[in-house]
Amino acid sequence: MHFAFTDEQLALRDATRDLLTKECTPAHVRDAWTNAAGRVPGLWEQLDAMGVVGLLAPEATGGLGLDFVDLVLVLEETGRHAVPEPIVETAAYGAPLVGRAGVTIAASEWYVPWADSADVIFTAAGRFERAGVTLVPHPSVDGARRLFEVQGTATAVDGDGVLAAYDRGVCGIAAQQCGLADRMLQLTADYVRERRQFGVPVGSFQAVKHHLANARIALEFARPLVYRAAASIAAEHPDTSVHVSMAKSKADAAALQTARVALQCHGAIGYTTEYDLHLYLKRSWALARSWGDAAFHRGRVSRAIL
Amino acid sequence: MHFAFTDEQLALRDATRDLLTKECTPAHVRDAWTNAAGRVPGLWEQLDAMGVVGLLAPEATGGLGLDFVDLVLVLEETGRHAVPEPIVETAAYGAPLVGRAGVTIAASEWYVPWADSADVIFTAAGRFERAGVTLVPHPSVDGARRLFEVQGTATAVDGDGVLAAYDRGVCGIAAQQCGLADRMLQLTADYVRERRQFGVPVGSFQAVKHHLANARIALEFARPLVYRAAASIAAEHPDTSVHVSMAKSKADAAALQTARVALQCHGAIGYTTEYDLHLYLKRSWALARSWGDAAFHRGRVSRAIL
Amino acid sequence: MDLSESAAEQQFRAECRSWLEAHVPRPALPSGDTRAGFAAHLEWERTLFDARYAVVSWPREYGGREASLWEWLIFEEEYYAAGAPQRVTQNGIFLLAPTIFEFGTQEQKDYVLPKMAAGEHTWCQGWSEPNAGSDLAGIQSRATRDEAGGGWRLSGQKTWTTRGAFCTHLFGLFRSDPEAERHRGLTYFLVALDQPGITVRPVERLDGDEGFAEVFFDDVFVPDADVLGEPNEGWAVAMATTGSERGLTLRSPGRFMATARRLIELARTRTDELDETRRDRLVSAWIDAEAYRWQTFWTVTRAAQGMKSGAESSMVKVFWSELDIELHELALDLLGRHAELLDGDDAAWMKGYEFALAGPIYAGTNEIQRNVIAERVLGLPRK
Amino acid sequence: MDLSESAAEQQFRAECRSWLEAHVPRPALPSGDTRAGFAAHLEWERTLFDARYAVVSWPREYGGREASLWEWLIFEEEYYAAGAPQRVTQNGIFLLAPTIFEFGTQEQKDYVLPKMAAGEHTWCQGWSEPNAGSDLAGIQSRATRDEAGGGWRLSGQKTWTTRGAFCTHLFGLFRSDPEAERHRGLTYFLVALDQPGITVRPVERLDGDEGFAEVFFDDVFVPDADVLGEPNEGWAVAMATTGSERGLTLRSPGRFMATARRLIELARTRTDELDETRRDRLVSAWIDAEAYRWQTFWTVTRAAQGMKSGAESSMVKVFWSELDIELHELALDLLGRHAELLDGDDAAWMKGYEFALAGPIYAGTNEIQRNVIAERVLGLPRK
Repeated sequence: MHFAFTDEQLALRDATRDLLTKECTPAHVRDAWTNAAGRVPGLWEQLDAMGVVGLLAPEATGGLGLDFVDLVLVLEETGRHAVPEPIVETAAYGAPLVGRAGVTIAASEWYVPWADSADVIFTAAGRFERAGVTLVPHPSVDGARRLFEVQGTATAVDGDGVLAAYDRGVCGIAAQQCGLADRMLQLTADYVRERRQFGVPVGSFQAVKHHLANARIALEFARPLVYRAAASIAAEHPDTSVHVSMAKSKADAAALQTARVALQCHGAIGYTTEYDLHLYLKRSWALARSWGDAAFHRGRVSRAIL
Repeated sequence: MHFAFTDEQLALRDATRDLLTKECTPAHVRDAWTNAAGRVPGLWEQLDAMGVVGLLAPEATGGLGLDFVDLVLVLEETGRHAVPEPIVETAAYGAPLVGRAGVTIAASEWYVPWADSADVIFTAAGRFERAGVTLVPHPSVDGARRLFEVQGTATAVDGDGVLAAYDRGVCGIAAQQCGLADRMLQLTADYVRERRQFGVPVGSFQAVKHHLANARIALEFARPLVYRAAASIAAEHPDTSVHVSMAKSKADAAALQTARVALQCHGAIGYTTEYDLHLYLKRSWALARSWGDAAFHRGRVSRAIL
Repeated sequence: MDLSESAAEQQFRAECRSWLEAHVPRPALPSGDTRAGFAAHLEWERTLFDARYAVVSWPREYGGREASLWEWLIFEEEYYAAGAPQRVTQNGIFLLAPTIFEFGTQEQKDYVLPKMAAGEHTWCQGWSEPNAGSDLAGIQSRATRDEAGGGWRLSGQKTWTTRGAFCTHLFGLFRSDPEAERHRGLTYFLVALDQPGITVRPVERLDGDEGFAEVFFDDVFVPDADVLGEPNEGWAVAMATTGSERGLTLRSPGRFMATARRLIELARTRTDELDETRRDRLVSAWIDAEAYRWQTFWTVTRAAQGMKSGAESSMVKVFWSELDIELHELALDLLGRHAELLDGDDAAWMKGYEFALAGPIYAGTNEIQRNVIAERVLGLPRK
Repeated sequence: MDLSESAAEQQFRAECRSWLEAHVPRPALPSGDTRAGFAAHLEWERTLFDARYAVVSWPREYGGREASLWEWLIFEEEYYAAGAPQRVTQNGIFLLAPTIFEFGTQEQKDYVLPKMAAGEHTWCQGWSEPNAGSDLAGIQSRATRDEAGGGWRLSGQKTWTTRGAFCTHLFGLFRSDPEAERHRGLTYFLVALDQPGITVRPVERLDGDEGFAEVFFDDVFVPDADVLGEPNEGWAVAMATTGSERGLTLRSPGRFMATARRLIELARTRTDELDETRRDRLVSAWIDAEAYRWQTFWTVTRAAQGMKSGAESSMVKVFWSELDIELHELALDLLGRHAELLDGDDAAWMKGYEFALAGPIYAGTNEIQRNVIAERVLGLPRK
């Protein structure tokens, strides 16, 4: 039993974090709210060049042929930086499904984010080639998630493959939720250390301390479930779906709780779009109800244990 | 629309409170844990002499012929003082059912408190005369609630009468939960004002303040539902059962939340039986799961609104 | 105790209902927190005013009907049940007006109230500053005496001013005696925003509307006639207002009963998402809305008997703000993958959720309210 | 990352399981927090010791098997899965022993540890005092120097001493330098309770057991040999212990996994009470127990890599104490009207609930823990 990441895995996480800290700043994310593509120009190519986009794809196809444990920390970083790219859809869900690197993939049960910039699209209906579909746009509360309904003829996809892909996608979203929760906590802790009211830092009030401590606890106990689910995916554990659902339900809860207290501890400034917090808040709201919400995933666990 | 009690109703409450403050002290309740009858010697007679036991019974039978609005504040006081007597069972549930005063009544779906000192016993099976039954005792976590299973032959009781009686009983328990919550809050507020740690009163810590403030809020919004349910009973409102169920579910929640924070804010001393808090804690635990718990009563409301 | 409505009250309810059915704009107006929506809302306010429904509880000479607290609650229930628009005039009507009635001169009443009721003058609140949020007494904006002009000169910055970009007037506190201790030395001013020296910068809110504004004052003259209450007594005057903001007047039960009813309708259309757990949450939220309604009736009866309510208003504020969030959160859970959409009818729930999230923050954070409850209701030590 | 058990670990698990199946007393022993139950438990402790299961992670010379942290966790999982009795020796083994290993002299190790492992000496904790609960540094019990005797004389009162009425020895802090600032001037003593000057008064706990005691010291002599660590350095020594009390060693995941499994069994027998809402709570509680287990594995891996864990132990303590309450509260809700009964097999749930309620209070209240998390993990300012 050894429940930790290798130095290589940590190094890849750090490299991803360094890249995103420079190339996916809040300013970049804001730009994606308004620019034509709804993405960060050039970022996808850089992530691809690092190999993270095709991390799970076979080496023969230009991928790295690594496993989900290698990927999960990378996806957590994409959450931390609210990356407005189909990285979970491509790197976690799709690449192994299409069996090769170099394909940009969008996927969702119904409303598909970034479908307009994907080569291949997966929905509940099946697989679509971008060329052959009509996309009906829908605005999301998260301006950096352009949603589309996909109209066209789908080709069926092998069921087992899709279930495994779905579990990878769910685990990827759970990892992003952990990254988002961590970012919102950091942002808030930094703010309440500086912000003064009644002559003292707001962060010195016990109520603020306890709000943030509770959110931090939620994250502390969500993360290991996400890493464990990642290991189950990599090891093709028979209970992978259950482990993934535990991870998503706790990661969603941690992210939503953190979003709530982060806003509360900021006060009015967190309630303006000029401040960065809302970029992460809205992403966590959207992800919590994508790929099955916590109630849906507790239902999957329920059927396994009761 | 006038949602307040009359001076007479408040005077009766105050008289009851004065009596119980003298004759049903924590020492009296402790005695009921261990004495033969499991009750407070003489207290029943004094309550009866005040008229509260037969308050709803027809005047012709020695009752006061008053209505449930006159009774509800009295029952709240019996909760505040953790009165170990079948007052809800007799005054609220039974007296109108048997149609006269002067009868001591015990009642419960299954485990019947104080059945050994009742003249008439009601259970899910129907009505029993004390003379004709065998009582199988069961210890309760609340030592001042002696429970009994009733064995014998029951006579059926008119269904509508029983439903109305049940609603009166539930509302009476809800009123007692409000009294218990208030008592636990008071006890705790008094303690944290005096108890000092780190050189200051424990009650000056924001975490303690917020625990108790939340409990106080729960009580603030439970009480009006109890009084409203009492009015519906008195007016034979067609939705009485729904109003009563709303009252029980909120009163239970307020009492359980208060019990939890009262113990937490006391710390270890509240965890000893030498200190009085446990007398009220345990009563609130027991009542929360008597006469239908909050989930059961939300179910009754659910069927009415959904 | 009599929980039935009098014949007169029933008739008033019937009148309100039929008038609202006939006049509530369909389709719903755009958000009143945008420039276009604000204008549309002012038309509606005018319609209300002409029918004497703008300020039912006010004296007739100011456009009201001298309605009782009960009638006001009935109007509110019917107003929100009818799905009528938010009141863009509410900060004037519910926050400033009570203070004017209590502290205003006859001239101020005669000038301010009718125009406010008619929506001719729209009032925004000038409390918060960059360094005075929860800590209202931290106000730094200055009012310096101008003897020659017979008034004061205001300088400084107000922030988080709701609808400040669209309103014509602002009421707020300025520090008129820099020497005095925090709560002292503040004066309550009524200020027209269309004057030299005032700059208003719209600020976008979480929901994307420009519902906030920063208001900058650079040596703005205000005559003595526009001081509300005594100079340097502004704190006491303002507290009356924040009291009503937290308490009864700002959030009548009708709002939450209406939201709860809409939520039940939504639940009926979302049976796939309506598992037992959510059904139970829905029932709990409904019961809470009922509890809020009956606690209000309880308080109103006491008020009608002339009893003053104090720190209870803090309990009320915490309760409705959390109820409002739970109602909307539950709606989003029922909407599931549709929750994040900003198009379609259901998008109102996300916007409502974003609005609800402000509840525990403004009008004194819920953390401050809980301190007040512990100290004033339960008697716990401040330090 | 490899989440599978090694062959050796699997074999150790199998050994533990079969031995426990063969030896765990049936029916369950009476509560170890009563005099009679305590005696019965000591027999069981002796059985464990003879089979080298009393202190698996200790060195062989003290009765252990030098088990790894992983093996210890495996033993704990099997121990609680088998429904084996609570460990009445746990405060010695889990709270004092780690401190002895870290700070004890060779003589202290050789004398204290084997007798502790064998249950021959039973140790209770002497931290709290009437005026030193959460505020441990408020300790007032005094230790005055006795040069002639070559030791110290203890006077004062300790309280909330778990099983103090049945134990043979006490470890605790006394103020040896009244001049020194709060956290300084404390000394850590090991005291035999069968001496003149010591009075032990049993105190009844919420659940009716005499599980607490007050211990009075009147000029009790303790030789220098029974000082743990340096005189006046007791605070640092004690903190090591409270760390382990909060953290890993006191509450292994096996306990909560076992409770969660029993809860699922209960739920299967209480289908009338098992509505969807409770099913959902049950699933959440199960997931939390799993989360606790995997967070522990995460921490243990770091420990095995030689990383020290600090304030994380505060997060662990808050989490397990709230999980324990939720597990038992849910059981009581499933038991419904049977929940209050103190007879029958299900009565264990109420007793367990009462015990669980102590979790957020002892070993540093959860309020204190949250302060620690905010300050040490999130870096918020103390004042």
